[in-house]
Amino acid sequence: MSNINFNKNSVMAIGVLLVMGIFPLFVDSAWLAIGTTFLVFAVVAFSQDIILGRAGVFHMGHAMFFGLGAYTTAVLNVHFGWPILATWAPAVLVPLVVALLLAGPIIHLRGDYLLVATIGFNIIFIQVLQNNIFGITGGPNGIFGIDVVRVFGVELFEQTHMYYMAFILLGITLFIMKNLDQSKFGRAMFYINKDDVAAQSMGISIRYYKLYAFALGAGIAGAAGSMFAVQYSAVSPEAFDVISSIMFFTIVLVGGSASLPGVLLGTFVMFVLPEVFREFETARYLVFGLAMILTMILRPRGIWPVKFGNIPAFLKKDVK
Amino acid sequence: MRNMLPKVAASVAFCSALLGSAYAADVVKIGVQAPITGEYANEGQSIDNGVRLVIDQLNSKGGVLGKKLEVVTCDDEGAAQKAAICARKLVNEGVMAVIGSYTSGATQAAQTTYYRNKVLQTSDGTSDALTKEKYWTFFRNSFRNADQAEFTGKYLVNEKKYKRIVVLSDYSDYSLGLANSVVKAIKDAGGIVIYQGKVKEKSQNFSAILTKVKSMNPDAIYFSGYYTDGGLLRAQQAQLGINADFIGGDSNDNPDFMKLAGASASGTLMINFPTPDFLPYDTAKQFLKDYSAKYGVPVSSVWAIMNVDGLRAILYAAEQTKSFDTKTISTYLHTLKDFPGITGPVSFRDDGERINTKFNVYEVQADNSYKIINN
Amino acid sequence: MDIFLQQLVNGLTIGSLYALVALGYTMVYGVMKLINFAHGDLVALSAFVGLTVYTQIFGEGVSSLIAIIVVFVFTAAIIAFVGVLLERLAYRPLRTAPRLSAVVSALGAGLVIQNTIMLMWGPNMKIFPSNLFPQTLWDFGGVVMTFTQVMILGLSSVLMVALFLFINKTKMGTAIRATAIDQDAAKLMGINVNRIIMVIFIIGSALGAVAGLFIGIYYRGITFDMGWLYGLNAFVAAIMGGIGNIPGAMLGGLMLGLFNAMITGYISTQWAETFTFILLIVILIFRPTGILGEKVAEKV
Amino acid sequence: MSEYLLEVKNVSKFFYGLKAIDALSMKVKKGQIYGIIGPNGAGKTTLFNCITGIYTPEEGQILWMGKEIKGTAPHKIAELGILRTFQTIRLFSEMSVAENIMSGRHIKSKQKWYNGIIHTPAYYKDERENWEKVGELMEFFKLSQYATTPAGDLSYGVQRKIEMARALAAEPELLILDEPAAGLNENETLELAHTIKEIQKMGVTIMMIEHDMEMVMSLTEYITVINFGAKISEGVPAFVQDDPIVIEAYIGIDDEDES
Repeated sequence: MSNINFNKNSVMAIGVLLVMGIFPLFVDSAWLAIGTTFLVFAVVAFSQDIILGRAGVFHMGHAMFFGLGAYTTAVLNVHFGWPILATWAPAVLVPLVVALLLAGPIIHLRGDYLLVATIGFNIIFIQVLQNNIFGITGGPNGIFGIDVVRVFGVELFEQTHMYYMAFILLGITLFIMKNLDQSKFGRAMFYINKDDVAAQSMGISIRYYKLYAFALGAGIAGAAGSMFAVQYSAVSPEAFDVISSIMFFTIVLVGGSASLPGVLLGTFVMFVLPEVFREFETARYLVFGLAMILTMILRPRGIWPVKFGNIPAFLKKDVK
Repeated sequence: MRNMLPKVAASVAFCSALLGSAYAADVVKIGVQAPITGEYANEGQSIDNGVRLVIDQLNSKGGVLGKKLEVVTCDDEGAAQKAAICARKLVNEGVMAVIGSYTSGATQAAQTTYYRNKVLQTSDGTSDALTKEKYWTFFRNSFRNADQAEFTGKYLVNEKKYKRIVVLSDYSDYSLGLANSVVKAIKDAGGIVIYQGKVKEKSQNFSAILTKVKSMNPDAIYFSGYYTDGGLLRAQQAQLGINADFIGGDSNDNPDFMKLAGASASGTLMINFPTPDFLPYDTAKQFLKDYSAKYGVPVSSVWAIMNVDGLRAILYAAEQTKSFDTKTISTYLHTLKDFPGITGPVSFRDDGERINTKFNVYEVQADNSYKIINN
Repeated sequence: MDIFLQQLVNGLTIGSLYALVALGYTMVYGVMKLINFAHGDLVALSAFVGLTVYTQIFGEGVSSLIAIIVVFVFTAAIIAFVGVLLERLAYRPLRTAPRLSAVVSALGAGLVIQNTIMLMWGPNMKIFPSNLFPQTLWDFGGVVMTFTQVMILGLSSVLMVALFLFINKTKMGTAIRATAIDQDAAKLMGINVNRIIMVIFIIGSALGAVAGLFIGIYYRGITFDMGWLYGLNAFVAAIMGGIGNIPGAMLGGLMLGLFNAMITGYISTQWAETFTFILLIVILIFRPTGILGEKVAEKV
Repeated sequence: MSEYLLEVKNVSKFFYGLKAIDALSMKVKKGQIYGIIGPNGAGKTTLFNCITGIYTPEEGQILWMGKEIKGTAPHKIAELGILRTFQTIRLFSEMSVAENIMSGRHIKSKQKWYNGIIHTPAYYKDERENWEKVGELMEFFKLSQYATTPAGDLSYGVQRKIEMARALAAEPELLILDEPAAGLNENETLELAHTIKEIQKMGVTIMMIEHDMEMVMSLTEYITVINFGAKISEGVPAFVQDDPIVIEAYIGIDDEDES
């Protein structure tokens, strides 16, 4: 084992990034669109994983933060004429602040009670969008005609551009995930998740780290939302409803909580495969449901479970 | 396990390459973007069937301008986000024109993509917003909400002389837009709207809002949403003993409305474009006969036929201009006058709006048949 | 005043449907600590099965007491069987797995049931005949009640009282309560936990089936995906009352129905859901385990 | 500044109206090994839970270096320097031994909030120092060979050691051990006693609950005996050992004086 472990992960990560990087050269624009959405969803899944897989908070309303990012970009761009680039920071900050405000009062709730509270937030969010609050969310049909990204006068409107923007976003997300895992913040989340009483007794504030997870997760989801809005040049409430939240929730658990390859694989299985099997039409969700049950029975910790023991090489010298 | 991801990714890339391979050039592709599954499956399947019927008939006569036509269908489930994916998919398939979708929301979500890729689109969506952008690629084969609303407002106030009107809608852009226009039209005609409310689609339990309506003692309830909710609203209205006429907007016009409303369906008024059975034209009768013969069921509603008319108009324009160039066809269509459609004469304005529509008011009879009561 | 009473009747009717469904959630949760996300879809399935049983055995247009009894008993039995099957296939293999794995399995099972309905009955709305129950209508000085409403209120009260007595007064009920408190201890006391869980699924599913049939008969139009709507509302009701607590589910269901009717009637239709969830969240902030839920002290 | 590190004054804790601890008082001096004994169910662990903030006692005072800490959140108590082990081992069982011990470094780590997102030179220094400390502790407890092994896969005795290493990683002032010898064999118990002495030499004050009388009597400097939540005796081991009340309490409910 020893320090080869690090290299194995890196080789794998580089391999995946390489394949994803050259993917556009081989496919047409429809698949490129699916590929782009895959990248965006993977980012959302990772951000959900911070809250659910790492901090262990039963959070089933994540599509809300994804949607907040998307709507922030859409509203600022369409109604206030901000260039897309300028909306990126608010698209991260708005969900982040909202996450702190909403999660604050309910963070002490136990598992399932918190789960239904987060579903509640998501449903309220959708109703706010549908009721066209302040006349800026565009009601049930959402907001159309979102601009493209312009950098130094160059318009990035082609599907390939979208793809690589999403690709970079995923890269940044993976970078953050890696940094999180190797910091006291990421570790604290795991400790809370595995045994909250022991974690507290080690001086870890449950509230602080759960909120930290919420804020970070919401911020990343917001960035993904902004990308999503630009990709489709439109946002509408149904993309961010509870059903989507359940999808992100499931992606993490089917793939493997807190496992980077697991979550990536989960996104692939839950989002790309249904697109591949579109031909099966109506039966596909039936097969899909069966697959969810089977996966959990055969691999209760997900397809690719997380592996702990990510410690510096010098500590492994005595490991046999 | 470690190598699985790259492998899977590579096989996906391979599959997609196959999917995207080039097609023979002597085939012209027509796309159908419609809700084949989901809530509006009924309508979506009818659109698909109708389009395929027309194309089959044309192909058996040698196609159009010597080229065979091929239909490519994409299921948008009536949802905006799926519609956006469908749009890219159909564009990628190289379709010349897209028929659909059924709902305004799904149509609008796909509109920009078709426009950017110079693909013609014709839809029965009635939302005013669809022609707002004035895309040269878009043609509405039905009518605007605004036209229907104007007719409705005048009819309710001037003909029926209602004094206390309640207007209900659901949350969809279409229904809400129509309701708002109707409220305005009623006011313009000098009438009074005592309450405007919204119901949640498919929520089934409308007794709370109807009880509230009951306390206002209305003489007419107008509903701009879909038949799935309209039928139930009518049934629950009767249960609560609210003595008011029920007037449904065009989307209530479906046989299921009568089933849902049960005994209380009788006496309901509906305002719509002529329904299939009432189309007086020979082409209509022939088409409906062919359709029933081929699929064994009648067309679900007039909407599917409107879409078929959209398709026929586009192909007619192709024949007239001897071209499949979408810009050429579009230019021709923008001045099209009285093309003999199944749903009546088809004429377009330069913003893609179908003009000169005529509305009917039907009263549901005790045996659930329709009787035209205007004119 | 009559408007208020009418809203009360409206709210209690829908509320008792929620309560019936919520009982299924709460009983399963009480014993297995699992949110049975497939429960709402079982309710939907029951409406479809009921419709088919009715039209196949009696044909449309027949309305008799026997028809009603046969439809209810037959459907409840089928759904109870499906419920037991569901537990065997999707939940039992996961009893020792991490809790969330079972939740995903439940979500998958819901998807399976929903799409089975769609494949068997089609994606379009199916409609219950209007004459299964007499269309009788009573007007109590402006407050209208239909025969169906009376049946819903009556039968669900009877069922709830019966369940309450069963849980509190019978040996099996005691065993269920014991299993809910501590499964391992119950096992040591010689209680067959598998059998208890089976009973739980039979009762929960059958109650859900009754609710599903009432939804079909009362609202007439049924769609393959309607389970989600009722499932979510009932789940919220169960949480409000304190999930795992049987009187809590009843209370939660009725409260939710009433609150919804009053909000819609007096405050706003379009913000009704928002108000409902704000109420839920406020309840949870002040009572983190629901209204009747007991605070569980963590053993350290 | 009080001469005592920890003072428990008349503390009472109720569960559902029943008194789990009844007006308990005790004083722990800096550098002591302080023993708490008593029959099962006497309220010893409840007392520890009150000191470490998991429970808040209804009555009385808990003073840490003269300052009231009753009602303080558990993680704040740990930050003050009071660390503990658990009677029923509570490790992060899926995580490696090294990661388990690293959790004790949490309060000593100086990483800033943004270090969870981006790493700075200060972060690398801090991270390295903390892992080195973990390495030292693994050597001290002879755990180095298990560095990457999931804690849950190891034997009971090793798990006890990990728990102690984890608490010690936080460089506590006061280390609270809840039945550290439970489930250990004779050799392991001897080793444990030696380790506890070593820890004391590092300047750490120790409070322990233990049933192994031999170990308690040989290790501790002062003992409080609890029965039914109340103190029945206290004093140096030799005194307590011969106190008739204690003998009576133990004979009355004689379950395990040797194990």
